[in-house]
Amino acid sequence: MQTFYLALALFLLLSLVAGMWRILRGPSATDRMLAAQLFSTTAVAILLLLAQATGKPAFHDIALVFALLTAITAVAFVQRAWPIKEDKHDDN
Amino acid sequence: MTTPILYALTGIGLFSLGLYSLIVQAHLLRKILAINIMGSGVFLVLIALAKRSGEIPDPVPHAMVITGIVVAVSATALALSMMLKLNMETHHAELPDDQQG
Amino acid sequence: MTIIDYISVILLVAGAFFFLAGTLGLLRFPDVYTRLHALTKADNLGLGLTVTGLILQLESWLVAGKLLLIWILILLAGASVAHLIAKGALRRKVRLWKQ
Amino acid sequence: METINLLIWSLDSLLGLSLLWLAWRALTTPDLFKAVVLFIAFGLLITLVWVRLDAPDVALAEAAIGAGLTGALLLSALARLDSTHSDPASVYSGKTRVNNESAGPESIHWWPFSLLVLVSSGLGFIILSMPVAFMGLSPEVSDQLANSGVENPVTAVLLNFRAYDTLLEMVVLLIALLGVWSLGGGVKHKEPFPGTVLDILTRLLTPVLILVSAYLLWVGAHAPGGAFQAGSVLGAAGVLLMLSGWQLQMNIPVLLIRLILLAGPFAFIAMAVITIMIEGQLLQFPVAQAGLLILLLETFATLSIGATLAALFLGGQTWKNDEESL
Repeated sequence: MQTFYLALALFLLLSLVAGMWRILRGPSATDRMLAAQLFSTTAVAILLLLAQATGKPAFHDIALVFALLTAITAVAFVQRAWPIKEDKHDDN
Repeated sequence: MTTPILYALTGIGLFSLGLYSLIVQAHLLRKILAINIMGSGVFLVLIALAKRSGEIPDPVPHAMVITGIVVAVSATALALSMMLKLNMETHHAELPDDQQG
Repeated sequence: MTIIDYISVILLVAGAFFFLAGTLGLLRFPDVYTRLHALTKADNLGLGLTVTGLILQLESWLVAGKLLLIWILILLAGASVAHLIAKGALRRKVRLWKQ
Repeated sequence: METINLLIWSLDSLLGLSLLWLAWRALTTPDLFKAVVLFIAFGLLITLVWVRLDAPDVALAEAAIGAGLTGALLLSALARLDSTHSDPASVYSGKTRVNNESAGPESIHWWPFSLLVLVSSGLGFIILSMPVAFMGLSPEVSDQLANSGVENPVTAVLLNFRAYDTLLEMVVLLIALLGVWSLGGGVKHKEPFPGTVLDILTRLLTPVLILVSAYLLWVGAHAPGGAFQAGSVLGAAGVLLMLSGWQLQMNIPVLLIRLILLAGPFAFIAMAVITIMIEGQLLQFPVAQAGLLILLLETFATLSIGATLAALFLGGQTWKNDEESL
């Protein structure tokens, strides 16, 4: 079972790394922010799998803090840093 | 290569990347990011080396890094305020020496 | 492996599949709205399946409650952020993708 | 066993390489917004690294700060930087008025580059020549753990064995805040109307954030957690409230806020004086009461750290009341 959890964690990490491409590619600020959002959900899943694989319940608390705070960066983006004219360099 | 060594080397890589950017980049926000990345590299080396004691890692570097993380974020806040102040006064977010580079 | 183990393996694999689907959507979909849809739906479902799969393996109800709380928090954050971003994008007149 | 080792090894190398790659891209991309988002992603990934290195206390602190505060701070600063530029979209499209933004690999500055290659290979050599197994101070810590009043070794180091470090750190936080305040400005800011969804989200999340903060404070005695993590979560709650347009009631006296900011350092100093008088040494807790005293100190420290971090965010915040958007 431990091997299975680790394999899944590795798989999720790979999918997360693939998601980085969208941060680089954009094209708009929103897309980059969305990709960062993907990071935290996937990171929570990876943390839970690692907690199960290593049998360390403390990792659950880290996932809990992640889950709580994941919205804050996105809210900061929406409320503060979202450029008003961004559709002009959206490529579609 | 063991896990601690792997991450310690990564930490050194991060430190060097950060230091290089700190020297060559002009924009202050970028310099702030560079210092943060240098700091993360140092933390990574400390925690990785603490892991060498086996199942239960050495708690002293852990305590140092926790305080370090909190200090780093407050220093970043201070640096950002200083950058914004400079930007407000001079309409540049670079230090005067770097503007004509 | 007991029957419970098999069920949780199936749930976890399904969860990973939805995470993959979310990432593929993020990479391949044509505009902000469709990407938003892929991310916030597929990933939250993926996390839900992962959490269910892991809960089956736990002995303690308390920890199971914590895992459920994590999922609920992610659902709350995901749904709200999706709404905020979609609304902001519409206000900024980010164009919808048309075939 | 072979498969597990292979999996762990791939996990570790993938994490390490992604960290280096994210850092490299964040530091070289010409688009500042992209750089900031890459840096936020870097913070999330390094939390996974702390988990891999069995440092759950560090991971908690990084998660609380990296996911909540750093991103909000950087994004706010970026927005304010951008609002003073002539071209509003400049920061986002990479067209910053920066003359020597050397982004491409074709413009490597050879002098610093070669110097750094030298330095980092030297450091790498030192790492490789260090002993592979080394106990450090962990035997000493586990010897004295029973006398510390707590069961979590990291909390024991932070609040008992090296409590004077933590005392000084509280002062450092305060000095950073004084620095931000001394720069002036940044008080008048009107957030765009949060809207029902954000309002409800804030109302739901804030109590949970405060609860989790208290939980982390309590659990720090015997499991990963403690004042710094709890304070960071509390600070994040403050940031969320400010982002959704919540404002301090004006009838709360400013003195009260200042007292909360000072509570941590003052509690530490008071404790230091008392312990000198009773035990004869700075912050040397009597063994029987150590647990209680540590919890007391940590409570004050949590309040102060939370308030300071939130105030740091407020101090460095945007003001664009002249062009209330949309």
